[in-house]
Amino acid sequence: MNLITKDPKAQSDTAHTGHPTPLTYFKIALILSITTAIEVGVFYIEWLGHGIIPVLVILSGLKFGLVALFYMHLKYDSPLFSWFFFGGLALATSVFIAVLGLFKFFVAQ
Amino acid sequence: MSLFRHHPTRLVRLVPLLLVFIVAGCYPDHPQSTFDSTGPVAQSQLNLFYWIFWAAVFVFVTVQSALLYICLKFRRKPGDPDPEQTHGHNKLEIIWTVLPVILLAIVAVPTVLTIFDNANSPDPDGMHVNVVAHQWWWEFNYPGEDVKTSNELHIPVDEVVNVSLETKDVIHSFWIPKIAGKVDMVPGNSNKMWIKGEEIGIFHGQCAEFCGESHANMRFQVIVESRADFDAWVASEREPAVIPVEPLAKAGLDLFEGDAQCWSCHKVEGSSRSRGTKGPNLTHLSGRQYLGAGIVENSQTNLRNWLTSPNDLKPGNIMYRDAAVYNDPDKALSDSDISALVAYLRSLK
Amino acid sequence: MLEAGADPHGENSEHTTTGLNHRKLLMWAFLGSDCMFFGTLIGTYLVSKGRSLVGPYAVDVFDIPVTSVSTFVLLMSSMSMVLAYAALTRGSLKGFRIWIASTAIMGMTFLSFQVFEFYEFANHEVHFKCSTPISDLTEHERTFIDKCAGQDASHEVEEQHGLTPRTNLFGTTFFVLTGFHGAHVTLGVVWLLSLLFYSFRGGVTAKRNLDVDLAALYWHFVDVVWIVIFTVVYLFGVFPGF
Amino acid sequence: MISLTIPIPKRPTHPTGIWNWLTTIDHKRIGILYGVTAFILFLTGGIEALYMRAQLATPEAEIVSPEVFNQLFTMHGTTMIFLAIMPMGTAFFNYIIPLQIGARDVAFPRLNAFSYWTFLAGAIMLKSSWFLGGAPNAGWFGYAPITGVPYNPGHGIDFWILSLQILGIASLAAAFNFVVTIINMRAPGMSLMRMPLFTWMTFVTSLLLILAFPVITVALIELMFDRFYGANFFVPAAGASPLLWQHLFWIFGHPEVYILILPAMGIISEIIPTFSKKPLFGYPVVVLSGVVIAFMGWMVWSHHMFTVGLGPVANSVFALTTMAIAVPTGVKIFSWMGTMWRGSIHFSTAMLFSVGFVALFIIGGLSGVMHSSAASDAQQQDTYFIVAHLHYVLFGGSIMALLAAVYYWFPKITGRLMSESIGKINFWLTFIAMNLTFFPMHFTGLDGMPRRIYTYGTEMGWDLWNAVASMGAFLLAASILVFMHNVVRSYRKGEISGSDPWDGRTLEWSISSPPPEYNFAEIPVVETRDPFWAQKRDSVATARVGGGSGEGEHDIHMPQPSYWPLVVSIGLLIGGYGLIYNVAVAVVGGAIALIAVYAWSFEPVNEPEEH
Ligand code: HEA
Ligand code: HEA
Ligand code: HEC
Ligand code: CUA
Ligand SMILES: [Cu+2]
Repeated sequence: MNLITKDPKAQSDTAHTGHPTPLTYFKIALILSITTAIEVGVFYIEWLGHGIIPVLVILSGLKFGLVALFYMHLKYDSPLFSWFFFGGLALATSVFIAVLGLFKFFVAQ
Repeated sequence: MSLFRHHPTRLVRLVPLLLVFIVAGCYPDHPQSTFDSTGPVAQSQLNLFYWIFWAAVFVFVTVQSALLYICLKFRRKPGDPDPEQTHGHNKLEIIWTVLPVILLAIVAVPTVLTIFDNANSPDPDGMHVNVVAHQWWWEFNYPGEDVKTSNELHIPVDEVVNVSLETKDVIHSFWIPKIAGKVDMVPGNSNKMWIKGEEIGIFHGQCAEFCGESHANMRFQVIVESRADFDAWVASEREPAVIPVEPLAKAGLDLFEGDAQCWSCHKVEGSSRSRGTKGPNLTHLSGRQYLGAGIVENSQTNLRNWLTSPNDLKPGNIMYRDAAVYNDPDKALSDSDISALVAYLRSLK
Repeated sequence: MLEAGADPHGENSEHTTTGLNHRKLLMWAFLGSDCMFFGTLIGTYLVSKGRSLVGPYAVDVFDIPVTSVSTFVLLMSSMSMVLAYAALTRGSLKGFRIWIASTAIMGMTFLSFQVFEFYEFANHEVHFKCSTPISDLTEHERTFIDKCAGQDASHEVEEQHGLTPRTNLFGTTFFVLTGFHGAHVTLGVVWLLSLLFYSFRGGVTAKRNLDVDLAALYWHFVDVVWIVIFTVVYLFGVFPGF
Repeated sequence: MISLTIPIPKRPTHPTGIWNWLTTIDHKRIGILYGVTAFILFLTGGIEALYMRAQLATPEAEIVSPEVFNQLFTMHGTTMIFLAIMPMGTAFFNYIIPLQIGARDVAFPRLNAFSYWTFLAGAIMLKSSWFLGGAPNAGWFGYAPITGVPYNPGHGIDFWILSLQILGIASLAAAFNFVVTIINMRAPGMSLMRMPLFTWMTFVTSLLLILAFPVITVALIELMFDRFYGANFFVPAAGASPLLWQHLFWIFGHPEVYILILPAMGIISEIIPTFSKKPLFGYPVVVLSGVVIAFMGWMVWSHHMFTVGLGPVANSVFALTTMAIAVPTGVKIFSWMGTMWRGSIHFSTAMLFSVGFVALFIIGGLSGVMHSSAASDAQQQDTYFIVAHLHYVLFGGSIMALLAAVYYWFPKITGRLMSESIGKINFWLTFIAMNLTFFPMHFTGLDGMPRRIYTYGTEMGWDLWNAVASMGAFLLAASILVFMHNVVRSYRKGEISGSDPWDGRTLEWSISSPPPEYNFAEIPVVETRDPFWAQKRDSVATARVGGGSGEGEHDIHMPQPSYWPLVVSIGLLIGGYGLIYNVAVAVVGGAIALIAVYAWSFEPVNEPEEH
């Protein structure tokens, strides 16, 4: 519960210590580009078959996480923000996975 | 509160009154009462209901009497000091978390068992009926018996009937309160259920999902009969319609297959003309007890009323909406036309 | 969007219970909520997947290389956005302007790709030679096979058969999902450009970098949503048998 | 930049009168606006109900046509849920929350005003459908495909879709506002676990709202595309599954019913301790159970779909998750009883309504548990048994609690007490009439009476209990009239209440009634739960709450009124009608809204001061 209480480190605006530098941002961008390239590349590897699905899910999850943590600086910000965002995300994901399950989406026809 | 201030016991007298009320609510003799089941599905649902009902009564009586007791006991009297400021009681809180869990487990187990019991037909290879719902009538097809009929479901007693449920337009729900709880008919999604009637008689069915203007008037009859009667019915249903000889009825037939354009929506087996599917199959119309999906008795007058102004019997119905004889004044039926049509339809035994 | 924007003395950020800024909190709550929004749209898309009765289907219209490029552009716009914010925080207004302008431009590039793509889909053509073995044709192309009747093998079938939201369930769910994403991007571009113009009027300063921070959060969110859409809709979309 | 190039009208400055109400951003005034509007809409929903009850009082009655009947129950359900209970809840959030947490306003005062005006726009839009060719007629959950153009070519459904979208924007705006307000504007020392229960439940409700509304928004957008542009989302002929609508609706819909009940539970959790003179029993557990209810509310939606053919596994799972909700709810009920236990209970009208809430909600909850047993629900679903359940939880629950809240906070809002003697009549009449109306519906439901039927034959045997229910409904109308009488009478000449008529426990009672515009002359410092009580009883020596002396008043800067929220809402309203009748008008509406948003963005909360 202490997430919502006053935490001096969580001062929103400027002047964090350990804030990432533009270099970090470049590095992240590099990783993002490479991951996208891999995704598209993997896509053309035919022998992966259905194995492609988890690979793609993991890779795009990685990209998602990097943008959220670094570009949206959730990593450096108040955990409350992460709760809001990942809470919404987790709820959306689980509810709609359940819906898909109810529509027999995961059952091979 | 003042009524009971000096006589808390008076309240106790209300309890039997309440019970009378509750019991008064279950009228087994009413046509759609769920308290008078005549089939195993409805029976299992009723048993489950009673089980939960008594659990609920138990919770109701304990909790409400505790509440009442507290209200009467701890009323403020003038000059009372502040009560002790207690903040909670761990043990108590655990108890009243765990007790409901136990109680719920007691209802959950039979619930799950019944769900699974009712899901699968005990005799999947038995008889089949395909029910197709339309705004606001029912089509009953018996693939095994090669019978197609509407608005009246005949089933043999004590036999499992596998029902598949479909709809031609919006969502409807197939419900025979005394035989089985409802299952919906969803477009693009065929549902299954099974029923079994254990008592000979006529039972009411009802569309239970709101489906438009005449949802209230979307009913049907279920005729549970002995195997012999059922076979006889099947045999007669299989017969094509009789060609009338009586002149008025013959005139009716001509109209039916001619200017009145009834043929465009209605099917009459044996006729090369009347092959419509927009309306109910009329081959053996006069064999039915009710008219217009269980709305009125199938009598000469009612049939006449129906043809004169379908909208009065069944607001919004598709026949009234779409048939030329009703929406085009030039084509309207005269009284004598109607007499002829009635004569013809009455001949469709 | 810039509600309370302007609290000229930046008081809000100082007097809150948590020390967090009101507007930033609002933004994050909004993004959490928007997850449900896109979750519903993507859920709809997936539920409807494979239910279309007529083509064209995803395999017929998608052009993965093209979309990969636009995806890449959007990803890079996220980087330039974060650099714009970093520049402003450092006090470099010039850097801020350069980066935010390039973000907006990349956003617009992405949108042009999308417009192009929508146009292409809507004017999709079925195009194959009658000599092509049937097994090499897509399901949709096969519905045109009778055009080869009576023609010799070198005959080419060419039919205009576009995909619109009305064509089939795939069209409906695809266009509305990506369309709403596009609408988010459009709003974002407008927001970024407003900030850019505003900066020329002295409205954007290092002290008030929160205005930019909020726009940036929104922008990145739009980006991560696209990451999901790209994988789930595009890549999975053309993957056979999925 | 538009705003900088076009002349901006001067900021509104009217201290009183109609312009003040139109441009106010004071949370208390907005609360009053919300409350009064919602109550009027409640009356319209009630009148719709009375029409239905008149029609159903006797078999084969012909008071309204079937088509009108269908419009009546659709509008009744939609009105009561979206235009009555939700905004009445919002009214109290607005008025009370800042007072309870020791704040001078909400976090985004103009967003708050915007929320109200947008709500009003949505209400006008929905209600106007009665006069513009027919109200929506597909039930409050509007199952596809009966909402599709082929089955419903008129404009009714369009009104329903667009007004719900507009109302959704209003609700979301309010919910975001309260989330931020409650997290960020608590008085120093008011940690989460010192927050009053009503504040807590508002917080939880707002979170539910911001997560649930996007789902219905998307569903409505999809339906809108189907209807307006010939898309295929819910068109079975194109292969779509109409069940998707049901899932989306109930994914929203079930959390929605907790959005309706959690504020009520919050209200009860304020009133019962006050009138028992004891702190809430098991505070942490009551808070937790509220959170758990909200969380579990996401896992049960398919219990509205037990009969659509999801299969035994899904039905079992949803039956179990649904039953599980009885546990945290029970914890709340028992904790309220624990609060009263050994208390010194004063049965003021507010307390009577609260105890009435508990008693009736138990009945509604128990019938809910009966529904949750999927197999036996097959006999109940879409019958009057459901109608009974939903009115026990909604009327017996939400409305009773809201009435309690009016009696409880009226003195704070107006400075006058409501008449207790009329109040007692009001309560007993409501309580009896409510049971008379809705209890018989259990009977008719189990007796096989489907819901949403405009008529029934006398051979069905439902005459008696329908007649009783209808009598009850008119008696209920009488009780509402008594309530209205009491409000009006007390507002004019009720006894002056003073700031703390009930010996209250929370901060709102520490300031004068009605509170000054700035609420707290000095922001209180909170060191315990029930801070005001603690201060009065001196158990915490250092607690310094309240004041209201008005000293230093001149240093308090309250946000200033603004035109823009109103203008944005007007733009939305015009846009809504435009989408139905004429796209050009929609564009104009959109443009008005957009320009106003810009103007709003560049308008400072306070005009820069001239030092
Ligand atoms: C305020 C609104 C509200 C609330 C709080 C609830 C609460 C609950 N509801 Fe209700 N519900 C509605 C509003 C609400 N509902 C509406 C509007 C509909 C109809 C929608 C429509 O079709 O139009 C509906 C329909 C509905 C259905 C669908 C029926 C159908 O259509 O077939 C079901 C099925 O499971 C259900 C279940 C429950 C349950 C289990 C609870 C539980 O949360 C109740 C928990 C409470 C208690 C159980 C009482 C107190 C507890 C104790 C005293 C502890 C001990 C108890 C036990 C051990 C049992 N509800
Ligand atoms: C908060 C929710 C709420 C509330 C408070 C109510 C209140 C009432 N409801 Fe409602 N009801 C619903 C929510 C609610 N309902 C919902 C969600 C449905 C399902 C809809 C659907 O199927 O889609 C429903 C359905 C529903 C039905 C079933 C319709 C059907 O299935 O065919 C019925 C039937 O009796 C009914 C009756 C009543 C009655 C008599 C009241 C009474 O309590 C009303 C009491 C109020 C008044 C009587 C108003 C007082 C008015 C005056 C005093 C007049 C004063 C006049 C002037 C000053 C001009 N309701
Ligand atoms: C546009 C199509 C259409 C036309 C033309 C039409 N009907 Fe019908 N008819 C229907 C439909 C649909 C129903 C079912 C109405 C309902 O119950 O909602 C029906 C029902 C009936 C019934 C009652 C059937 C039953 O099972 O109870 C009779 C009898 C009937 N029609 C006779 C006629 C006659 C005679 C004509 C010609 C004058 C005619 N119909 C023309 C569509 C049509
Ligand atoms: Cu068919 Cu209701
Ligand atoms: Cu529910």
